[in-house]
Amino acid sequence: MNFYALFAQLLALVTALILAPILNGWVNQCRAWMQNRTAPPLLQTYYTVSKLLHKDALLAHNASSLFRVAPYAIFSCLALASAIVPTLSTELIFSPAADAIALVGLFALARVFIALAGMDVGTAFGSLGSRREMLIGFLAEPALLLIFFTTSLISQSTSLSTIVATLAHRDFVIYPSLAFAGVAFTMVSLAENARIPIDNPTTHLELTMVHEAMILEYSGRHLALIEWAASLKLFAYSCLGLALFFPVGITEVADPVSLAMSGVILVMKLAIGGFMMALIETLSAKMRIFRAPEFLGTAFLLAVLAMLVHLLLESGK
Amino acid sequence: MNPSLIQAIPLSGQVINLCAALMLLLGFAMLSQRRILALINLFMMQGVVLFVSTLVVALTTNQHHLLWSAGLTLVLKVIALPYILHRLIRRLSVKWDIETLFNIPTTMLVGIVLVVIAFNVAQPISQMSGTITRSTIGIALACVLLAFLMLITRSKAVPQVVAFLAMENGLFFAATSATYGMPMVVELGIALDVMVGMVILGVFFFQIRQQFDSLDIRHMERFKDK
Amino acid sequence: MIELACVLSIPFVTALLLGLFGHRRGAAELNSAGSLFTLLAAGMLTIRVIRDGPMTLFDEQFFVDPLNVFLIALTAFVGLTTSLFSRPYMRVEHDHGRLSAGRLRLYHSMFQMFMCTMLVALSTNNLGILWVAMETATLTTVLLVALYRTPASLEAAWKYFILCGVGIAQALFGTILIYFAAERVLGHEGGALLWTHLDAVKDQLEPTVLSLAFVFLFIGYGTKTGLVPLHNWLPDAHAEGPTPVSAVLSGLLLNVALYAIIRSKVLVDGALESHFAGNLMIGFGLLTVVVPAFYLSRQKDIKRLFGYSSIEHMGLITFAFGMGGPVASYAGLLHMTVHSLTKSAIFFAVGHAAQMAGTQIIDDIKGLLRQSPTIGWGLMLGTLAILGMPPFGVFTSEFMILTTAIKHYPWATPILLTALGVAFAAMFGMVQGMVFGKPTVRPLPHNPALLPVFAHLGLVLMLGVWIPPYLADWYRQAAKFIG
Amino acid sequence: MSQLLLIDWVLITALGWLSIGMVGVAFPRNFILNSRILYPLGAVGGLVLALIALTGIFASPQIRILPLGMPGLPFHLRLDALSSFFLLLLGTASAGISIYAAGYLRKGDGTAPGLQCLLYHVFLASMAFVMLADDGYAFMVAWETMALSSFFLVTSEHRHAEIRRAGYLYLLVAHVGAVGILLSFGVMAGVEGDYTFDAMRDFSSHGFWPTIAFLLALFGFGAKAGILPLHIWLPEAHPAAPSPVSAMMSGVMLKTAIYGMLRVSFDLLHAQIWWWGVLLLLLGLATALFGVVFSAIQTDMKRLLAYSSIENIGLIFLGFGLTLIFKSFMLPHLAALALTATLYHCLNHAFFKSLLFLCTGSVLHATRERNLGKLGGLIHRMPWVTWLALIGVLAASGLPPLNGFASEWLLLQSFLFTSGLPQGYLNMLLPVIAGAVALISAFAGFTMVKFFGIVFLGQPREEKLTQAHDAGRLERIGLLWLGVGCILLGLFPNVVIVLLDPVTRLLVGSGLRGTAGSHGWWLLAPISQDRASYSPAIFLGSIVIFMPLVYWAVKRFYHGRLKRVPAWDCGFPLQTARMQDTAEGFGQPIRRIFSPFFKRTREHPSPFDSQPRYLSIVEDPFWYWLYLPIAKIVERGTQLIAFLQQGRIALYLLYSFITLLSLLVLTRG
Repeated sequence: MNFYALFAQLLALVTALILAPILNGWVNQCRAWMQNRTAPPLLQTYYTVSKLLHKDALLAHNASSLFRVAPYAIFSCLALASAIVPTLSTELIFSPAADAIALVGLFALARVFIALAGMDVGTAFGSLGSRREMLIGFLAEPALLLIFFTTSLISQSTSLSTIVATLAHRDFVIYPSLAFAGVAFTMVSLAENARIPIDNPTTHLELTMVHEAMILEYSGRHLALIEWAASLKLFAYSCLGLALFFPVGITEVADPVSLAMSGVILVMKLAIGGFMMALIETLSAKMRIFRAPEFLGTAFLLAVLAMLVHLLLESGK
Repeated sequence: MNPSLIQAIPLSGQVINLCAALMLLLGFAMLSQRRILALINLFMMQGVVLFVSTLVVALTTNQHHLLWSAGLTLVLKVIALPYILHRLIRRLSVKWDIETLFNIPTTMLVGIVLVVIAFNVAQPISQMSGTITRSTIGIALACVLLAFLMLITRSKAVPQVVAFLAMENGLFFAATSATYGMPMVVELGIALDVMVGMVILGVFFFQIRQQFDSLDIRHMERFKDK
Repeated sequence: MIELACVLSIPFVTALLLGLFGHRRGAAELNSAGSLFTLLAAGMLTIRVIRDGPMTLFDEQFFVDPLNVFLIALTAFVGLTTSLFSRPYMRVEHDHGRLSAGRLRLYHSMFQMFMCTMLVALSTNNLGILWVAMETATLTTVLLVALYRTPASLEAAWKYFILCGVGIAQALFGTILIYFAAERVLGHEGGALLWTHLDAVKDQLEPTVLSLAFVFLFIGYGTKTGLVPLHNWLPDAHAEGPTPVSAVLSGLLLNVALYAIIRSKVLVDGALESHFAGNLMIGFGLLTVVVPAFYLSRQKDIKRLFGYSSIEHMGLITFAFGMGGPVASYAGLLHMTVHSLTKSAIFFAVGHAAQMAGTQIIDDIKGLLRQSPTIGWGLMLGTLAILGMPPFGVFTSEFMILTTAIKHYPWATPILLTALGVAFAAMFGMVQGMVFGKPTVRPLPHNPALLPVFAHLGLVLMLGVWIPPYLADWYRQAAKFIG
Repeated sequence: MSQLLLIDWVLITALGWLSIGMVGVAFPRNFILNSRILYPLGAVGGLVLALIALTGIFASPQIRILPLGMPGLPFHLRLDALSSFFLLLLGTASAGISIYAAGYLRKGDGTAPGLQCLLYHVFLASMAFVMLADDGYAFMVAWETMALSSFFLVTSEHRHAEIRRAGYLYLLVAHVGAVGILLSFGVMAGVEGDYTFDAMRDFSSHGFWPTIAFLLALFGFGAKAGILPLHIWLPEAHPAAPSPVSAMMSGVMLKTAIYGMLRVSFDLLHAQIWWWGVLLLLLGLATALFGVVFSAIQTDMKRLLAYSSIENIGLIFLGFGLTLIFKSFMLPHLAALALTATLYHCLNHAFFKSLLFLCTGSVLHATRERNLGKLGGLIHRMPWVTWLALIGVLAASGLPPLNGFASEWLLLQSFLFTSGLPQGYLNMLLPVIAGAVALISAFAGFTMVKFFGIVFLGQPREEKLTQAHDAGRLERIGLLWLGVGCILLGLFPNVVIVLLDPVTRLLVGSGLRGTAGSHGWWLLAPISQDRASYSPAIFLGSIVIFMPLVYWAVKRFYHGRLKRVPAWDCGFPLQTARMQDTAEGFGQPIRRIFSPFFKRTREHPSPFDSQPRYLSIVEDPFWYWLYLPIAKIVERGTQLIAFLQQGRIALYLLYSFITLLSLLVLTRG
């Protein structure tokens, strides 16, 4: 590992930590505009987080130590995840440490922790939320893995850096499989980030909540960490999608210039991506929880289709 | 058999053949007999025939131990067993007719078939038979099978025993007339067994009657797995 | 010479003594003592044979060779253990008033008489005497089966008597035929019924006559062995007689009848130069394995259940000898040994269990393990052993039989295995219900005789993991000699 | 023999176990002796065995012939890499379980402790002998002894009818399976009928015989492993058994079946046919899916774990099938990869599943309760068990950086590198199956969250749970052993791969040591680094660094103030513990999505019920589709045959008469 790699890694991490809440705010803003509402400020997430950090943490009597550990665990998992995803450069220290599968595992780890935390206090809504979260999770996770499989079949590797590198620096070939994979990925990331049509991040009607229901008991710094972690997750997913399906501008070499270059490109891509996401959320309506399996099942099938398409059309045999 | 052959056989052989024929006849008679006392008498007559044939064999092929067994037959089959049976019947007062499980004519027909089978089976033996009495094995077998049939068709205890003893007769006949007697030890043993068996059965009859107050073995069908 | 004389005379004398004093106290001890001396004599005889090989005695009327001497030893052993077991058993029966003193006398003397006939049948060289002994054995056991004089026992005894009597009659006819065929070769005084002589000239005997003779002998002795469809007397007799009698019936009588069949098979195969007898035995063996397996699951009476299981095992042994060859015959002999040991052990345990429960109905016997662990374990282990679970000896023999079958008669293997599987499902379910669960049984007034049970099971276990070398080559000789 | 070889030491250990059992049964009622001395001794035996096996893996095969057994076929024993690996598994797992059992054992009715001790150690020893056996007879003896001893252990609480039923079912299936194995040996022994494994290796059978042998072995070992549809005994027997025994059965005994299957299909049979692999693949897939779906809806914690064992066996068989496919297509390196994943998963499953079963044991002791609907909130009362169970749960749901993930990662890798098989369909099929594997492992996550959350988190659903006590000292040691094992196995995959190298070389003629070893202990890269790599050490390290950092930062720049308040009731004033999600509730979406899988009977309360009851029983369809029909057929057969036994003496005589006549005619004609 050379110095640049270390630098790039740190840079990627910091970028993630900084940009994530902004991306969240940006999406909300776009959505507000489209719905003719006055938009919250771009940095709203920062405000919320710092406000929560200043507040006291209220803890239910029944809350256990696991309940208190969970936020830190979730935050660090997702931070690590967003560090693994090649946002600016593909030359990262962590890239050998975790490939695509491990990344999915990391997301799953975070999910398990938040679900357990939801069940910990023992209110009706917490466990309800955890159940739904796990349901969505175990349907979304394999879809995500299958998407990765498609890409790794293309690039004969499961290491993210290699995948992105091959995808970014190929001479221009049309991969129909990637189209399917892309659609599937969008659906999965909507579901995973508690977005409409699966979940409504802004709702507080208990019976429709999923993510919010789990974190109902959290407050103060714990809630702050979780919010931040949520935005990190969104960021990681977006970057992942961009890196896989629009890998333009991600450098292989980690020298400052190209890093800055790719940073700019990244911001632009994120802006567009966030807008698209807001668009989707506005155009679609939230579905009943038992429609969710069908939704994710479709995503899973699309992913399978993508792989088959690859094997049929592109594997050359 | 054509006449020439009959000429070939000496008198003693002819007597034995006659006895064989009588045995068979008696076998059929027992098969068709409805009345129990008559049955016992028939059995006794079979014993007599057996005794005669054994005697003839003993005299022609002067084997002394056959004389013994002839005497044994006389004592056992002609005197002792019928006597015991008669007493039993008087004591148990079971003089009624025997109802058979199948009607008599069918039984007779089956009996004929059996005889045919028996002769057919015994044929090779008769071919190689060195003794002057050729067909006796076949007839003995036929007697055994007929007795077996009777055993199956009778539904009372006493006739069954008679049938059992008739079967013993057939065997005896085979042993003595066909093969000119087995070693003495064996015959004594056989006779002894028959005797003891008879005694035991006699005891049994009383037990059975006492328990089932009848000697109809159709009461004894309790053990079944269906 | 002297040993055999002892082996044969001790039981006879004991029987006479018991016939006189059998109702006095101490009869059971006398019974056991007699059996013990018989066993000692048998042991000496065995040693003698091991030392100087086969011999014929009493102007050739008797003989001992590897085949029968081990059966003699086995018979004497099982006789001893059974007499040991019957002591407390009969005491309980007496206390419950099911047996009068007179009946006890009858029981004791007939038991010894039965042992005597068994030993004669095993050791005689004369097919006629063999027949006589078998018939006498039938008579004595008829008396034993009818010991209780209940309607059920009388019915069982009656069926036993008629069916076996008729069967035995066929056997006599077979014997006559053999004599008939033999005296033309051996002459009149040439001991035409002496097995050794017959064996010597068997290739000159007339084949057709011998095959007919074998049919009769097979039917006759097969009835006593309990081959399907001649078996119908067996479950009744096992269920209704006193348990020691069931034990010796299963453990000894069936073996001896089978022994007679084997003897005649040797002759007939020698004469026919064909596999006629073998095929016959294979066919009936298979039938006898399959049919009882399906009966088992319908049984209500525990002793009846094990009666059917004995039939099944006899079928297996018959099948083994039918296949012939060193391995299969070896396995058959081994299976004879382990089966009679295990089955008699099971009957001992069952007898005590039935006395504890006061009934033989399976559904009314529960929780033996809690009430009396030793009996419970005895029954459980015995059943597992008889079902062919390693490390018990039954598994060894079944393994050999099955593997030989796979090699020579592959088509038969699935049939055998299905039957064994069905038997396992049926029997184990019932026995588990009896051994486990909440107890419905009362403890016994006298402490039960468990030495026999565990002695037998111990032996079976030993045979499962280690067969003593001399025993092994003894089996081997016998197997070679059966062919 | 001049000096003692390794195999002798293995034998000595096994005999040691047996003698421990003997001592135990000599003093059946002596509680202290049994629990405090003998079981710990047994644990020591396990450790010793593990050490021997560790060296045995790298040693050359060793052979012993005991003067016991059948005439002409004495017990042949053989210690090679494969058996050593499984002995290692046995030793390590049993060490933990035995020490736990020492603490777990209570004075109670049921089997006497001494007898239990005997059975338990006979069970251990027989498993060791299964691994050692080198001829059909010795194998069968050890195998059936294993089944018997475990049966008696399962039925040690035999007063309950359902436990008797479970035991009966278990032994029956085991016995039928054993018959299959015996037949398979018979086929492989061939015409010479020599039952030593050496002879089977040399005997080159051809045509369809190898296939028949393979299928028979699959039937036999599948019955023990719990492959669909022979799994039926597993969810019955595991809950019935005392917890250490269920841990032993699920963790180790199921693996003996895998061992046997490996032995047969790679060692004894030479040529593998590719569709064997496909068959195993599909069977494994069906089993895993079935297992995980059913475990998700269970309401009894041990049944839940039992079904999850079925799922893991399914995964193992998936890897197995893949190995067979690669081997048959002459791709030794990929075969080695798949086989490594398989064996690795065996080891991992042994650890985390035993851990979880032992945790349920402690819960059982503390609460006398197996029903998930009556547990909850135990984290406050029994923190030790809870946190160790958390390790097991994370491992079981295949999450990094624990061991479950490592093996599943390898498995997925071996699925992904399949392009280039001569079979076009396989190239299509395998990645899709990989997707299914992903689904299964995610599903396992769902199940495990349900298990852990409902048992340990939330509020106690019953009053008595507030008196629950944590595990005792010995129990903790056992749990710790296994938990730490889970973590270490997860952290150092390369070490395990190096361990597995000789085994894979023995079976498929290639190993991962060269490639995987080249990146140092911290980086797992089975093929090459830029192709796929995973480093649990960095992974865990970074999380472990990150968490305190964030914690410290928050504390440092803001504050650590904390207030305890009642939980927010969302405006519903009376929130009781009964309002939490029950096990049924948690499983409800699964019941809904996978409804065709189940055979369910349900009662919904009508709105007018005075005492509304909701009843929903979900049963195993195989029981109704497969087993009951078979039972019916046999029943019918008995009815037909029993018709012969009419009780009429005339009829009986007729039988013999007809037999006689037909035989006579037969001989003459």
